[in-house]
Amino acid sequence: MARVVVDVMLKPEILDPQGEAVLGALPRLNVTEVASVRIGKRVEIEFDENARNVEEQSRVIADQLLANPVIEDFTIYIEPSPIEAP
Amino acid sequence: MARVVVDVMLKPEILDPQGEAVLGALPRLNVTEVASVRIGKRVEIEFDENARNVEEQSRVIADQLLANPVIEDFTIYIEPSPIEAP
Amino acid sequence: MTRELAMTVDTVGVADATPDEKQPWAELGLKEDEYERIRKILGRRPTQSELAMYSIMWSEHCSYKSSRVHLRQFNEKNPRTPRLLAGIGENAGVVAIDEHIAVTFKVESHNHPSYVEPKQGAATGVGGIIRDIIAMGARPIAVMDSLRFGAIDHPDTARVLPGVVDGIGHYGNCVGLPNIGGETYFDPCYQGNPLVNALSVGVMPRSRLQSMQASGAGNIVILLGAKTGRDGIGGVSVLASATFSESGEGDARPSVQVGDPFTEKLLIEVCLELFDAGLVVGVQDLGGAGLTCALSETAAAGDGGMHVDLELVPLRAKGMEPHDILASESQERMLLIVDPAKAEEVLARSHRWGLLATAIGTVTGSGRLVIDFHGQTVVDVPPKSLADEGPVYDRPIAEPNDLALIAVDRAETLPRPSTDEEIRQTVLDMAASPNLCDKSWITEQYDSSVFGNTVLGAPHDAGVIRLDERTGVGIAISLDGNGRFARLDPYTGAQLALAEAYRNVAVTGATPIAVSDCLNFGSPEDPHVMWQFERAVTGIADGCQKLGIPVTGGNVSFYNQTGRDAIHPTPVIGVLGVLDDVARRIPLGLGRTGDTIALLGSTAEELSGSEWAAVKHGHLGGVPPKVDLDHEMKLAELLARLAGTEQLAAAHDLSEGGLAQALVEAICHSGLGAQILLPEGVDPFTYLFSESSGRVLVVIPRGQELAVRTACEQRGLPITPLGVTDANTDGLHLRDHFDLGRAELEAAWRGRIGARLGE
Amino acid sequence: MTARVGIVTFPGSLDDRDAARAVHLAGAEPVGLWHDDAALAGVDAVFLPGGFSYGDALRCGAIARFSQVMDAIAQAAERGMPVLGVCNGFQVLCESHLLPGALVRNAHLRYRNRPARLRVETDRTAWTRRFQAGAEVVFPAKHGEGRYVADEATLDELERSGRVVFRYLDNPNGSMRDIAGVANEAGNVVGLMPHPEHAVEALTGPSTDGLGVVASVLAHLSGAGEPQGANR
Ligand SMILES: Nc1ncnc2c1ncn2[C@@H]1O[C@H](COP(=O)(O)OP(=O)(O)O)[C@@H](O)[C@H]1O
Ligand SMILES: [Mg+2]
Repeated sequence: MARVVVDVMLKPEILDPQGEAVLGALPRLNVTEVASVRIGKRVEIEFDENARNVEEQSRVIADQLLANPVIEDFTIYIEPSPIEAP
Repeated sequence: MARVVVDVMLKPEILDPQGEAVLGALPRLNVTEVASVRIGKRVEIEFDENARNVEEQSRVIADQLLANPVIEDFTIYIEPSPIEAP
Repeated sequence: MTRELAMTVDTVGVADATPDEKQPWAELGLKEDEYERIRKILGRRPTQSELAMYSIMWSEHCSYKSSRVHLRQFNEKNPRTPRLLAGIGENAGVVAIDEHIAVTFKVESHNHPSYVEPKQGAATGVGGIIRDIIAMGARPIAVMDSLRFGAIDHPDTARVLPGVVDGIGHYGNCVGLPNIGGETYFDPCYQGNPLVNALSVGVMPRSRLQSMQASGAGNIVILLGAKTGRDGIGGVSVLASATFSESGEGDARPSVQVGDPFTEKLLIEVCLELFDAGLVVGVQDLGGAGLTCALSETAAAGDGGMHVDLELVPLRAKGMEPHDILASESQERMLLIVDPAKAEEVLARSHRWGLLATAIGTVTGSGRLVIDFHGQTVVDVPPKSLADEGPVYDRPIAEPNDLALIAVDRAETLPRPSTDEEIRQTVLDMAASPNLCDKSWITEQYDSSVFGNTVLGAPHDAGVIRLDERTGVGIAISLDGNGRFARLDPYTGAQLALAEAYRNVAVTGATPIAVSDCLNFGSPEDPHVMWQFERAVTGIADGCQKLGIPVTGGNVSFYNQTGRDAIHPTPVIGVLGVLDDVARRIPLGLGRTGDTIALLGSTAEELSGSEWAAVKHGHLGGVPPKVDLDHEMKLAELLARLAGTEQLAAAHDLSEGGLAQALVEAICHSGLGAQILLPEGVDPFTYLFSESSGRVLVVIPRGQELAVRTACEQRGLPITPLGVTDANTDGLHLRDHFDLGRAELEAAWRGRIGARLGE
Repeated sequence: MTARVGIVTFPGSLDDRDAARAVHLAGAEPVGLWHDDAALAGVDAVFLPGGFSYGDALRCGAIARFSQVMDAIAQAAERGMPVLGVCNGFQVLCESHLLPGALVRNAHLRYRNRPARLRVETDRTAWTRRFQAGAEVVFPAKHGEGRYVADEATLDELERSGRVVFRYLDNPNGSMRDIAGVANEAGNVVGLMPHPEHAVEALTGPSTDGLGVVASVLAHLSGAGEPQGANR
């Protein structure tokens, strides 16, 4: 069963108010040495056992659905299938 | 400058309505071999150059601010600092 | 790891063969005699699944075992009215509005889950009450919320309040229901036990009223909506720690329920479509206690039995055992009973909306509820023993020892502001206090206009919704409670809440017709709490009898206490009223410049339990204000009459904070100022801050003063002219005493909640 | 013959009835369209109402974009059919790339419901030609993700070509350049966050300004002359 992770982050030039809010709250936790916080999405996709073209399909999903190119960038990680147990 | 990534995902037993909705939409992209989609947060934290206790501080941030322990789990990745340029 | 089914499933056969197997009934919250009764009903030990079902259905939450003996009063004392089409015992009460339209409404608590996980707890509270409305055959058309938190400055309030508001807003907004009002209070007694009570109201053609009966042998049982997961397993009966499986596998903690308003929206549309097409014989929502409750209640309400194949239930989690499936509180599910000839169409229409629908069983003539799991019988019980024949306790009752002492500690003896400047400052301080300040930080997070029928929403005394665009007929609803008054005297306190909700509805010009209530109390095992409960229920029942409006349903929430500290007894009352034409509703505000401001009702020196005593002295003692329900009835009749003849430009109920606060709110809600001259001889402080019941601030259009005065005199209702509205007056001008400019007033009143929460 | 305005229902659409009421009150005939419809039932214009289509999973409007009816709408829009997207409908139009830019989380991170004062910036669109350019209107704005963003070049281009249709007078969400609504190049496709369909009756709305939006498209469809403020 192939597992794919797609990370979707706002483009650097787009304001991320959520990240800013977290950054602003850090001093209350006595954390003062942080320069920036950005918050995006992590999408975990599990393909069926026998799925084909996992990479290609992941690209389609990420490109057309998971990320909006106007505001977001994405990265795809395909986790290697675990080796079958003997 | 240390870069830390915190992934925050709903616990496996918790319903993820977003993931379900995305799963339901995949057939319209002609993607039919996906078993599950889960959507969480990816948080990128950049610490200051000389920040100390990055790991410990990241844990505090994740635990107290980024994740809701009642419904979410988190994982912390500390990206190795790049080797100083000569 | 896959497990051998036969090894783990506790079937009826296994139960027969192993009568002495030790069972965790105590951990599931059952008493020894209750467990023995189950054995007697079944003639053997229960299977694991049966034990789970009994423990859930016989829990306080589902069986009302501590409250039932008292709640009977509602039925005994309820006035007979042809309007009441369905009452206590149904998912929600239904009242006729005219010959075509009926309305159903109910208020329910989701207190504990909202403390554990504020956002999801509150969201699923809204989701649950909406499904009760659907189950009656109605389209939900609005929600309201009554909220109580600990002190606003307490750090945990900053966690709980924003989460709760986010949850209510998220769910209501996404499912497309306007939020038309509610209440928000802060009091340290709710610190570890915040109260989240949600109300929903729905409308239907009278002919669409649905029943929860699983009748007609051969009919199909269909589960509609979300997949079943491990949500809230065990939550209903023992919110604590008991685990059903002794294998020690998995997480024994009940997991939090997460709501999905999108699926709920589909449920609404699909159910209404199915009802309209006449495809449904019976329907029941799944809420607390999930399938266990829905199966046993529908089977018990029907005329036969039911057979269910549990493995057909679509699951979201792996490895769920039969008792898990039965106990799961996964949200957004409904159970339908359908004629087999129509089952295909039901499934097809559901799928058209993208909603899961699965036939999981049939109605039988066996008189038993039989549940199989992969062909093995895990449950075989008489359904009424689960749904209707749970234990009933007449718990000991004792008046709290401190009550006599508290009664003599009257707020009327507290030091008061005496100079004009001190009173002026008190007006400002009160306006800025958490319970009286502007709540728009909260209400702006709620959609109020979706559906396009909201005539009045927050901050009005009651929400008003148009039901029929052609005729203009509509309803008004208000939700009110006052824990402090109820702490001082639960009987009077409950009636004060009833009177306030009743008056709030009347203030819009509507005629009150029905009641729903949510009774929030401490532990029923504490005789003092039980005494409070009995007094409050009696107060409501007597009050409704007097007012001639029936209690149509409601909800009881016990165990709102931390250690030995219970919350104030907090009955929250919802009153529903009818307006023949919503265009005639009376709004909040000050009307037009030159209109007359007057006060209906009379003011006594009643400061005990008041907001002033709490804000300025942290004091709670004495006896609450008097209630006069005869007066309230006359007042309501008058207001409806004046609304019908358009003889009032605006009106506002006086409650917490008294006349001063009512003026502040009317001014802040209008562009005008108010020139006020207090009646001769009154003590300004008392007149401004007393919380005497039965009073309404009214604004009378120019030229109508005499007619209104005459109408009051005819009814023996006191009316006192107080002044005029004026475009050239800046804020409040209290002649001979002080001026309070609009800017200063608004600065005090607005923006407080966000500021206090650190935003 | 009265104009027929199609109103799309996606699973999760909420304001479809309200849009139908607005269309009706303004004198046109509302026609229900289903997300799965492959054709547009011969309507003259399309209204994409607000709501939470598909639960707003991922991003608002992201999934609705893939419905059959959106293919048909995109083709019709190409041929000049007037299309209006309100709130979620606006988000769907941006996600479908029928309008430029995107709508992201409000800068203050909360859902907020307030009447919004807007300036109608242009009468040169199918949905605003009955307004005076520069007129002020009040529509309820209620959303959690209504902050309009686009890159600077796009924003400049929108300004230059007069495609900023509505602008907030008190920006409620941090939208770039106070933009509340935009149009495509041809002016037949318009999207805005605030809700004209909730401003059509004095009894229930903050104004009745929303009627002008439907009146505009009726004027547009009947080919009734130039925009009212064309001589500005
Ligand atoms: N405080 C109350 N006042 C009147 N009726 C009540 C009250 N509490 C519960 N009821 C009625 O008892 C019945 C069972 O309540 P409940 O278990 O909350 O219903 P549900 O099964 O829909 O959750 C309902 O008809 C409800 O209206
Ligand atoms: Mg119910």
